Amino acid sequence: MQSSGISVLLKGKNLQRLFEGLMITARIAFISIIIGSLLGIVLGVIWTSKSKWIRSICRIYLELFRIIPILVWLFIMYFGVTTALNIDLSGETVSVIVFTLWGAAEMGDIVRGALESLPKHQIESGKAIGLSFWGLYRYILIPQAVRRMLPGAINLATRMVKTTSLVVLIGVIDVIKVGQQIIEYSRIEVPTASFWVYGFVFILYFVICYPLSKISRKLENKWNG
Amino acid sequence: SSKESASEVKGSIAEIKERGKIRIGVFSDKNPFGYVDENGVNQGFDVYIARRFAKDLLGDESKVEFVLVDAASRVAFLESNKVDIIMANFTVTEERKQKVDFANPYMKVSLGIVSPESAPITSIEQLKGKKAIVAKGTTAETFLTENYPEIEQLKFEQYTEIFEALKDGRGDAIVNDNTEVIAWAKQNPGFVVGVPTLGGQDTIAPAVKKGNKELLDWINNELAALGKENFIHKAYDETLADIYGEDFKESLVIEGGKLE
Amino acid sequence: METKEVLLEIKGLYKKYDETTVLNDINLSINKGEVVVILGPSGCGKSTLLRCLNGLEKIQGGDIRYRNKSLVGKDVNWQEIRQHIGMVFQNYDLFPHMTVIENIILGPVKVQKRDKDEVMEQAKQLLDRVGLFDRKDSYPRQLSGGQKQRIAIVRALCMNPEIMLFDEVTASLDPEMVREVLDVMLGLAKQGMTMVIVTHEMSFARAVADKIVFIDKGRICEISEPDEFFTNPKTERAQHFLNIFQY
Amino acid sequence: METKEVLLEIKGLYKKYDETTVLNDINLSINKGEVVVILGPSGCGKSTLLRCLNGLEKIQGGDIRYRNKSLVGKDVNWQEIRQHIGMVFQNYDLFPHMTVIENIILGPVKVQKRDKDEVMEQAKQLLDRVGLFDRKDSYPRQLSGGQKQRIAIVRALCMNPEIMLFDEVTASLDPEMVREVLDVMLGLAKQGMTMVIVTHEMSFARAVADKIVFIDKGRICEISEPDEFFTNPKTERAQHFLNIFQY
Amino acid sequence: MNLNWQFIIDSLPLYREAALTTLKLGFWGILFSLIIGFVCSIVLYFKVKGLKPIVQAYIELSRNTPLLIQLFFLYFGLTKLGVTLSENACAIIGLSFLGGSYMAEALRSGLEAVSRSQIESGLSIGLSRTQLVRYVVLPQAFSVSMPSLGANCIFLLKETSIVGAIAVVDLMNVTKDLIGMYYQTFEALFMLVAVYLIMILPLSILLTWLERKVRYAEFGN
Ligand SMILES: Nc1ncnc2c1ncn2[C@@H]1O[C@H](COP(=O)(O)OP(=O)(O)OP(=O)(O)O)[C@@H](O)[C@H]1O
Ligand SMILES: Nc1ncnc2c1ncn2[C@@H]1O[C@H](COP(=O)(O)OP(=O)(O)OP(=O)(O)O)[C@@H](O)[C@H]1O
Ligand SMILES: [Mg+2]
Ligand SMILES: [Mg+2]
Repeated sequence: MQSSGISVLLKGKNLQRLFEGLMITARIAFISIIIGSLLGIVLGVIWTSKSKWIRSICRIYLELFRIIPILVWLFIMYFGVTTALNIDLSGETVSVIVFTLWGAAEMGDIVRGALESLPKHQIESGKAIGLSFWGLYRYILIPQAVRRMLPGAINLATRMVKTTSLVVLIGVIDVIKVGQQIIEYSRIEVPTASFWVYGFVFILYFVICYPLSKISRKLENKWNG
Repeated sequence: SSKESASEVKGSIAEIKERGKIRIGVFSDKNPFGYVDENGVNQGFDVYIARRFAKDLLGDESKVEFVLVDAASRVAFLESNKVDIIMANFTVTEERKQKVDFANPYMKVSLGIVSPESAPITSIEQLKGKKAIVAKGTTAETFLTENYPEIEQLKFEQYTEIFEALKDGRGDAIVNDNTEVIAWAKQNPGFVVGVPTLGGQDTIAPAVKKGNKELLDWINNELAALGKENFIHKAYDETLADIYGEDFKESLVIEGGKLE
Repeated sequence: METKEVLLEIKGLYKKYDETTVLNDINLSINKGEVVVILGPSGCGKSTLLRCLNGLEKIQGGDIRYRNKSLVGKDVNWQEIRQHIGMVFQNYDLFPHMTVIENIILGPVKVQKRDKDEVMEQAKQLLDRVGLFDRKDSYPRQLSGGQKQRIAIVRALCMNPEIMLFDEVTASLDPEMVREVLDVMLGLAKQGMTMVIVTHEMSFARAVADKIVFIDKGRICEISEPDEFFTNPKTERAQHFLNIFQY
Repeated sequence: METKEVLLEIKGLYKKYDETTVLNDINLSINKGEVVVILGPSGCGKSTLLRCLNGLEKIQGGDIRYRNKSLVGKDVNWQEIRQHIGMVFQNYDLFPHMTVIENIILGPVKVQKRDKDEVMEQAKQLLDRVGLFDRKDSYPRQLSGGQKQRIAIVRALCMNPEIMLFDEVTASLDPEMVREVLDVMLGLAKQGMTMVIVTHEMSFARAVADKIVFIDKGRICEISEPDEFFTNPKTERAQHFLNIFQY
Repeated sequence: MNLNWQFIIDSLPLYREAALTTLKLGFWGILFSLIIGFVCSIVLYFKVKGLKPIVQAYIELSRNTPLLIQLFFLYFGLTKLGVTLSENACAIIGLSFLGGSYMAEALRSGLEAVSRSQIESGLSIGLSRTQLVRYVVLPQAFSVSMPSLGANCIFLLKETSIVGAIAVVDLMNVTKDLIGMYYQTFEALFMLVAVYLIMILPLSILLTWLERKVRYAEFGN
């Protein structure tokens, strides 16, 4: 009578839809992680400035994203800013923008920490072979900072992947929402659907995030070894 | 220059026609009112009516873009011009009227209370000091908050979750649309609908952005026209009858946009 | 054939950190091919002096002239100057994320824009000379301290500098490693490299120096021939300093 | 009046890491009041030997006897033994989160359960002796390297050990700091403390040692009086080793 | 923008309640996270046989899966197995399950930063294993971990916003609710941000102060 829960996953296009939801999740997360990291590196470099002003501005930027929940940012950006500026951006684009800005803030802090933890004499010996300011960052400081910031960056990346579930509020259907749609649709025929669907989504997240932490551990060992 | 003025008023009929698509905000996880089926297609009572709107306005029922909304973002979607109409099981309330313009209603809701047979709740008064389980963004939530603030509410996002919660004994009863609780009680022995109707006069209606009188009038005319062909009844037969049966048709449907 | 060609000249140099004067009226000239060893108690300003010569510290007074061109003021192109004045530090400062050979060719290729193949050739020759040719693809962490310092020297040499500055390059090494690094420096001295060396290795100083400069509390107390300095220092302070090494 | 009372005796000690033998058939006895200096090239096993004496490394053969009690086997109470055998390391290993005085009294109070006031009294006396009484409430980061090492020595002394082991305690210090630390050790020697010292300071070794032990490649090559060792080493290896320090 | 101040004043009691809930959950979640993290990091650091793989698996699972689903399993799933926990209990367990792994990683890197020579000099003055951990290793590890522990605390406090999914009336839940019922969207969001600010800013300042306080680990040289 009641079909077994697991069959829900295979019914119709359900499986395909879940993967599409996952793709959206992954796309938002990865684009934001990549652009956010690049911006974060720039921000981190600027942040190491000695100027109190620049440091405070960077700090405030970070705290804005630390204190104001991402959900609020999504809301403000999607419903407030785009309307005020009279531009038409899709929910996904807005999500990418918000996540990128958030990623850049946190990444900037990580990069700053990594740069400041580099021994001062690395800078001096770079200077001593005549490297310019940019050369110093390009060849000496950033490559070393990247190694140091890896654990923090991966931590951030997995957090970003997991936080994408908020985008549903601005109409973007991520993998969890697809799961809920399936559960609700089948709630009468298959009351146990939630267990299987959530179980499957749980695994999907793990499949995305686990390789990230695995790679980071590998690289860490390689670079420290 | 007529083109310019057309697109200036966002959500005006001219602009919708120029766009060739009407954007309607619906739920994607409230079976049977607005949900997505196993093939990823929007379905449900609200959706069925929305398709007809598209057909009558733009000549083709595929010329609708369903925007999947969340209870908390329904008004924001309208206010920021991201949808033209909200048809997401939107209960008409005084507070909401200040934010959006409601068209005439197409559905009545009555609330019902379902509880375990072992500890049946037979009147709303009995719930005082107890825990009522409700779904967020539904009429029941608004009703209880307004009228019975002393009843503690346990609020979940999804219908599945409220039923799970009642089964797990996390609350004393579910307050929800009576159609919903009656249908569920039928399939789940051990639970009874102690209060089959409650509240009563709440209605569900399409909403447009405040001030969009043109579209509002169009919807009202459309609902009146549909009333002539008993279209809402047809919508009931197509989308709700399977779950709720024939019994509720008259207590649910509003035809022609007018309460009898 | 060359008579005294002055490469680097320091005139009335004056340096302070905040309120404390660290170098006070330093006058010194370094001739081409000369090896100058700077001695003095800890904190007397030796490192600071070298750092001033390489533009790592701003000075508050006096003048430094390289080939009779002043190195003081805003418009000095230190990037250019540093290609002629190489420096090696105490803490083997190789770049840990690059192999030995990458460390060495970075400056010549990226700063001096020289041809990579030609630089590689030179780097290999230099590595060979310090006995580390086979370690060219190692990473710094795979090397001993002495090896790292020899590479650091090669890295500076590969820029073809006219002067080399060494700041206690053996201070954190074991005796044998100290020896291998100092041997490289002795070799350079023999080839006529102009060098300014800060060291605490007294017998090495004596062996390598053409001129000993003794600094105490930011001032030059004494400039002498090595033999004279070690056997018969002119000032009491120098005498006192040398006593530290006697048990 | 005391004649040779043997405190520590090492018999046929044998130690390897994985497959490589690091110490091979070491035989040595250390008498009460004796200062033994261990010399040898880098990597020969000097540190390992000291670490074995303090139970920081397991040994694979032979015996170590302290006051004729074996220190080999499972049932040795190293916590107890280490109270009698103090050790000071190369990298000023004070605990950075404790003040100087807290560093010093930690062992006596927590391990030896001695009365805190009495320990404080002793600690202050010891601090005074090394000239650091006024730094007793400083944190390690506020001290120079030489000061830190002197505190580390005080920390070990405050446990009232019978033997002190020193592993290159001056290796990362500036000459003057080397001097201040070595002076403390010379003082201890004069008071008759039994010490085993690993050092690269040759003239200090010569001045302080009662006995020089020269190790090469994990074996003892030579045990001599200091004067004899430095002027006329018996083995060629020792000769070769001493040459490193000659320019 | 014109805010409806009357609405804000009316909803103040709701926000006060919710803030207390969030703080309560945050407090217990952080506390248990620290305990779990502490135990796990010790297991990892000392490579305790048998337990290490379990701890590693736990860390990977907890870090790489969303809290939302973890909560559903705790709340709806466990009941099927006969264990019914209250909303708050589930929320606290969920937060601790998530936070434990983050804290463990932070503490582990702190432990690993304590140098071998520190341990040996502890041993050489005769400290026992437990004394060594108590007096030498932990204080230093803690000092190194402090910045990331602090960041985790703030992260966990904010993660409480997810527990609305299992009907806990926290700040985010109240906000979404008010929006859904009255559509005073910006007022509700404004309150949310204001309350978070009031909670997180002092916490952030406290953590910065603590961080500075325990920064003796700028190892001497
Ligand atoms: N960045 C700085 N800020 C303030 N004072 C400094 C700074 N760098 C060095 N000093 C001070 O300047 C003086 C000279 O330092 P310098 O490093 O040149 O001494 P040194 O002769 O090289 O000593 P050592 O033999 O220990 O290397 C010292 O008293 C030192 O404390
Ligand atoms: N933990 C270890 N694992 C493997 N090999 C080791 C280890 N520690 C030391 N060794 C090896 O044991 C040998 C002796 O080391 P030890 O540190 O005792 O030398 P040393 O005489 O103290 O040298 P130095 O003068 O450089 O301090 C060296 O070859 C070293 O590589
Ligand atoms: Mg110096
Ligand atoms: Mg050693």
